Amino acid sequence: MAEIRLEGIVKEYGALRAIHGVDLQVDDGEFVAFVGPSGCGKSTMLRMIAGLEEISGGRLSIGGRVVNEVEPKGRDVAMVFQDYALYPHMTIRENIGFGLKMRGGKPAEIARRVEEAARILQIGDFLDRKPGQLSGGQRQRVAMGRAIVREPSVFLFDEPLSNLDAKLRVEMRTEIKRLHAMLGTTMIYVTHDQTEAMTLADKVVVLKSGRIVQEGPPMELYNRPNSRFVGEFIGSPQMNILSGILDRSTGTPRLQVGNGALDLGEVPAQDGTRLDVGIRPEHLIWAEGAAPRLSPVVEVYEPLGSDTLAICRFGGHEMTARLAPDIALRRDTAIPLSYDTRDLHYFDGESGARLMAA
Amino acid sequence: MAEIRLEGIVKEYGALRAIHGVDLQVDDGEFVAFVGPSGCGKSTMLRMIAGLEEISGGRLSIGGRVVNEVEPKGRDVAMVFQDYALYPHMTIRENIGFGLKMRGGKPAEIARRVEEAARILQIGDFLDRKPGQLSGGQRQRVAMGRAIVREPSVFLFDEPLSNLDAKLRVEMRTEIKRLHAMLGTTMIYVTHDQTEAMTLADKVVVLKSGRIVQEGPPMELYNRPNSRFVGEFIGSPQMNILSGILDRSTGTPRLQVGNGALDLGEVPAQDGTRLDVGIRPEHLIWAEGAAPRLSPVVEVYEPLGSDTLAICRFGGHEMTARLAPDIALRRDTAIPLSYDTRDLHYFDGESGARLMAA
Amino acid sequence: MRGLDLDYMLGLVPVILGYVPLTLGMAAAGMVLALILASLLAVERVFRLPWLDWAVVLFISFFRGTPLLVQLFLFYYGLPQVLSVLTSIDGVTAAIMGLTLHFSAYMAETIRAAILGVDRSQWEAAQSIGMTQLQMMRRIILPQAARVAAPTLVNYFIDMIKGTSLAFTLGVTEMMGAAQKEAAGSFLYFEAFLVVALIYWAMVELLSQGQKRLETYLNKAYAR
Amino acid sequence: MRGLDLDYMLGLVPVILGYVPLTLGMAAAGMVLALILASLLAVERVFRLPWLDWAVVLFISFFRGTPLLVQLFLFYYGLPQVLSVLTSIDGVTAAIMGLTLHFSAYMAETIRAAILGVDRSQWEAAQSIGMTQLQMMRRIILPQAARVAAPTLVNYFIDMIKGTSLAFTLGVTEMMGAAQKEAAGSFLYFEAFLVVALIYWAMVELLSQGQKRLETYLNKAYAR
Repeated sequence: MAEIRLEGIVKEYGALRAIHGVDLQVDDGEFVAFVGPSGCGKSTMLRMIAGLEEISGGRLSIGGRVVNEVEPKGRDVAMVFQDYALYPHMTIRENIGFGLKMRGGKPAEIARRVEEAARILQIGDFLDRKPGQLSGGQRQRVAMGRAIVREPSVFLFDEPLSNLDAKLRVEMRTEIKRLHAMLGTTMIYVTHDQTEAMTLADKVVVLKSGRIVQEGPPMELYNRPNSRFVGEFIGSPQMNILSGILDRSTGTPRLQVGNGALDLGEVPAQDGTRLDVGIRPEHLIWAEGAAPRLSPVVEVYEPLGSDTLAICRFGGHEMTARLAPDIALRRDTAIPLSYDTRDLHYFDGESGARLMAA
Repeated sequence: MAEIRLEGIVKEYGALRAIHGVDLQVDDGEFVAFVGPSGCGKSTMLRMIAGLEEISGGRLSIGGRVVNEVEPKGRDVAMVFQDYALYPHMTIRENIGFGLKMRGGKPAEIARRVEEAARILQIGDFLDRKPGQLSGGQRQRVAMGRAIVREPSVFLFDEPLSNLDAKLRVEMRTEIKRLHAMLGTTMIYVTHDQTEAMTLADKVVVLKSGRIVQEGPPMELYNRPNSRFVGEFIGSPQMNILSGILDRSTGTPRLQVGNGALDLGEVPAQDGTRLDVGIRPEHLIWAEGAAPRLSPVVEVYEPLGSDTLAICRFGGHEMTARLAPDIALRRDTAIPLSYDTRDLHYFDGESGARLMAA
Repeated sequence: MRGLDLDYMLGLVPVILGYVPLTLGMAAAGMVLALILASLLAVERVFRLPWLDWAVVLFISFFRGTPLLVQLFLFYYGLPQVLSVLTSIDGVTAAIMGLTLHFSAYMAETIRAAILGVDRSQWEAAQSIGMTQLQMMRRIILPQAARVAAPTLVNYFIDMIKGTSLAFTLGVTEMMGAAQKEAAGSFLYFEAFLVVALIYWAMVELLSQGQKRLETYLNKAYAR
Repeated sequence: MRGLDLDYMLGLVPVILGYVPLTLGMAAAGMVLALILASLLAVERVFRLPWLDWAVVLFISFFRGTPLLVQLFLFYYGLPQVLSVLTSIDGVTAAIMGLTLHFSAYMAETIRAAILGVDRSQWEAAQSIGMTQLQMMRRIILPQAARVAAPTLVNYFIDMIKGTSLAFTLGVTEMMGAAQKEAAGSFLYFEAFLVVALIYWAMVELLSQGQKRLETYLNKAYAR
């Protein structure tokens, strides 16, 4: 049993309030990612759960027990740090076993558990080396080994992959996901990278300025962002946003943007409302032959191999379309695009909140 | 006229040969990317073109003139460095104008050209600040400004984006592409990131151990890699490779892999040959209903929003399929996949070379 | 004016070398005592114990802020006038005391910086597996800080060896004192002091080489 | 044994303060000369001119490898015996000369490290826009190196001020010499040396504060 409950959690640094009363439930065995831009409070939240940062207000419970005042070691959590925090003067074996040794574990038992952790993480070959002799990816594995060996009921990850290069990051991401599948332990994972959050977590928690903006399964956030902020933050390439005025004069709702107009679906807003309309790059469809809904001009295009990104200009906005790689594009040429109005997202032009049908 | 020709270019450090006789033609106005893993010699090649590294053998010409022995300043090239190399004790304005000043330019003319470069790169607001006060992206713009202002006939970029975070990297990538479209100057761009190379360049040059492995337009490298190395290096997620034995006993060629078999197309190889067969993640198609060609077991899956990556196990190999986001996946469950045999790549099991029809 | 008397110099070498043990002895004693004192001062400066911190700060500031020569004179000629226990203090003891106090102030700052230089996440990792402050200091922080501080501390040891020459001003017959006495008879001051200089140079060079090796070794073993 | 004679101390302060200009003057002269010499040595060490490099290495090694006291005795008492031009050298000149040579060796290493610490790409960027070696040094490298080296150089200036106390051993009547003479009359050695110590302390504290501000300022202006 290691569910985690945050009730009205507040963090203050003197007069400055960094976390504004956060409520959150993390189920036993769940993998939750905290994601948001720098300064959103995601690391502070994790450090409060770890016990490395005092809680200024509210109630934190782990496994049903309120732990606001409990020392880090008493919380049965293990943390993996961004810079690994390996002890450079100890071998890998000593690094992994050190926590158990400090708790007075028997040498034979420690050795067994270190071997077991090393097996899971495939670091058995390095056990007698020092951290300085390992690569970044190997060090990250050791840092995870040090956490695993303690068999905690909660793992806390603080941007564990951000010091690795792009390729290794993708590999280790999959490793962590496998690890969770194998151990089934509750995990909280902090990252600024929405791709990591999406691919790893059962539940993604998007934070902004010390508040939860939205939480839910990755695809729910992707398909139904509750604000322009989440819409733009989640997904890569970023969601296109077109800002304009809702025009119902012709019967069907349209967005007046620049000197063009876009067909909209059923928008729960009145004529003349300022509107931000979002559409994801993959929902802009090549409409050769058919009547295109819009014809933006290609500024540059970027072949990725599996797809090609067309970065276009339309009504004073920049927009990106994800197109099939075999479409021939030319700079400064208009391209025919269409979309399904059900793929549009409508946000309030002032508050950025998603417009919901009444 | 600023085409660049490399003929049998060699670089030796004492007894060690780093570049093994490279031939390459860069046309006037072309954008060429050098890409490869670290240690492949891509930076050395760029530095030889810049004149910062001596050429041990062969002939380098820029604009029809052999420049092996010409000083850097005499080559009419401008280099943008990875760490920006801005002068911290000078303002941005001084940084950008310094090269012109050293060449004895008139103050009014320098001011005009600095303003022009600042306008192009949208850094006009920072001209009187010091580099220490700018963000990474802004510094990178200044570094480009310093190159632009000299109006060289060739730009050389040495991993200019590798110190930026993922989001900014994508933005600046587009900026550089726009810049090239605007100036039309010959550019050579070194990177270890295949996405940057693919999206930016007219021609991608893949290097390995001091030799050119393949060169060509991005999509040509993507669609027809001449070796397993290029196939795996170009494209993200990586191309899946299945190693096995070619079996022609049943009439249609098949690949024996683990205790399964895969249908192949026309392979220019004999029965019993060791074969590496490549297939890209997006060419593995969901085959619900139809007869699947293979049914690998899902180990983990990663929702990216626009697609979902299924990382599966098949015949002792790990393979990744890029699937539509609305397909429901479960761990440890077999999924029905198919493919078009025309999307398969055949590589020699020993040399890794692409097998070509005779 | 005149040439160098090389024969005289050669003859002087074994005489001066006979005083090397005294020089190294004073420096070693001072080093050991200063290391202990400096570690205590540094740990205090890290934890900043109330009511003690200001005294430590003052101590460090004073001994860094005044010349070693002045400190030695104060201890040897001055302090016995006001502290009766010190009445019969001899020059060697006073020199060792002075070197200890003077260099402990410098070394405390080095050790403190090395302790604070250990990544915060190392403290936190240790804390989260439930070590006490003292365990952390002993098992995690000090071993790492020691490696960072070691090259600088060896440098201070070299400075201390050079510093022992000031014991001469307290009337101690160490290398300089012996050379002075010899030269008083022969009147060959240049030769005598040159021999002293060359012997110091050789000692320091030897130690510097050792220090460079130590630094290379630590950098390699300790790459991150 | 006895209490402190505070009245005597207070009376002594203006007397000793009268010698502060001499102390600062010697240190300032030494600093200016040492800066010039050290810059030349450092630039040589960076470019490693053949036939000169070994001499510079030897010079730096000797003056770092022997005690300042020994160097001063060698110059003041020894060298005039073999170099006739120096026969009538006075203590102050010898002290300034000794301080200059001694500290230039240390400062050369600091400046050299600062020059080499400037990123290689800065050299290359300068080279690729066609500057000469000398232009590069003057316009790009030295301005940056100076900022890096400045705090350490100020530290050496502080050390130099403390080092002037050794001029006392050459018979120069500076602060220590004056205190010694005063105390010879009153026999209040402790009080006299304590006054000297406190005045040194005050000077050094003031400079240290200035140095800290300089460092903060440079760190801010120079963030990368």
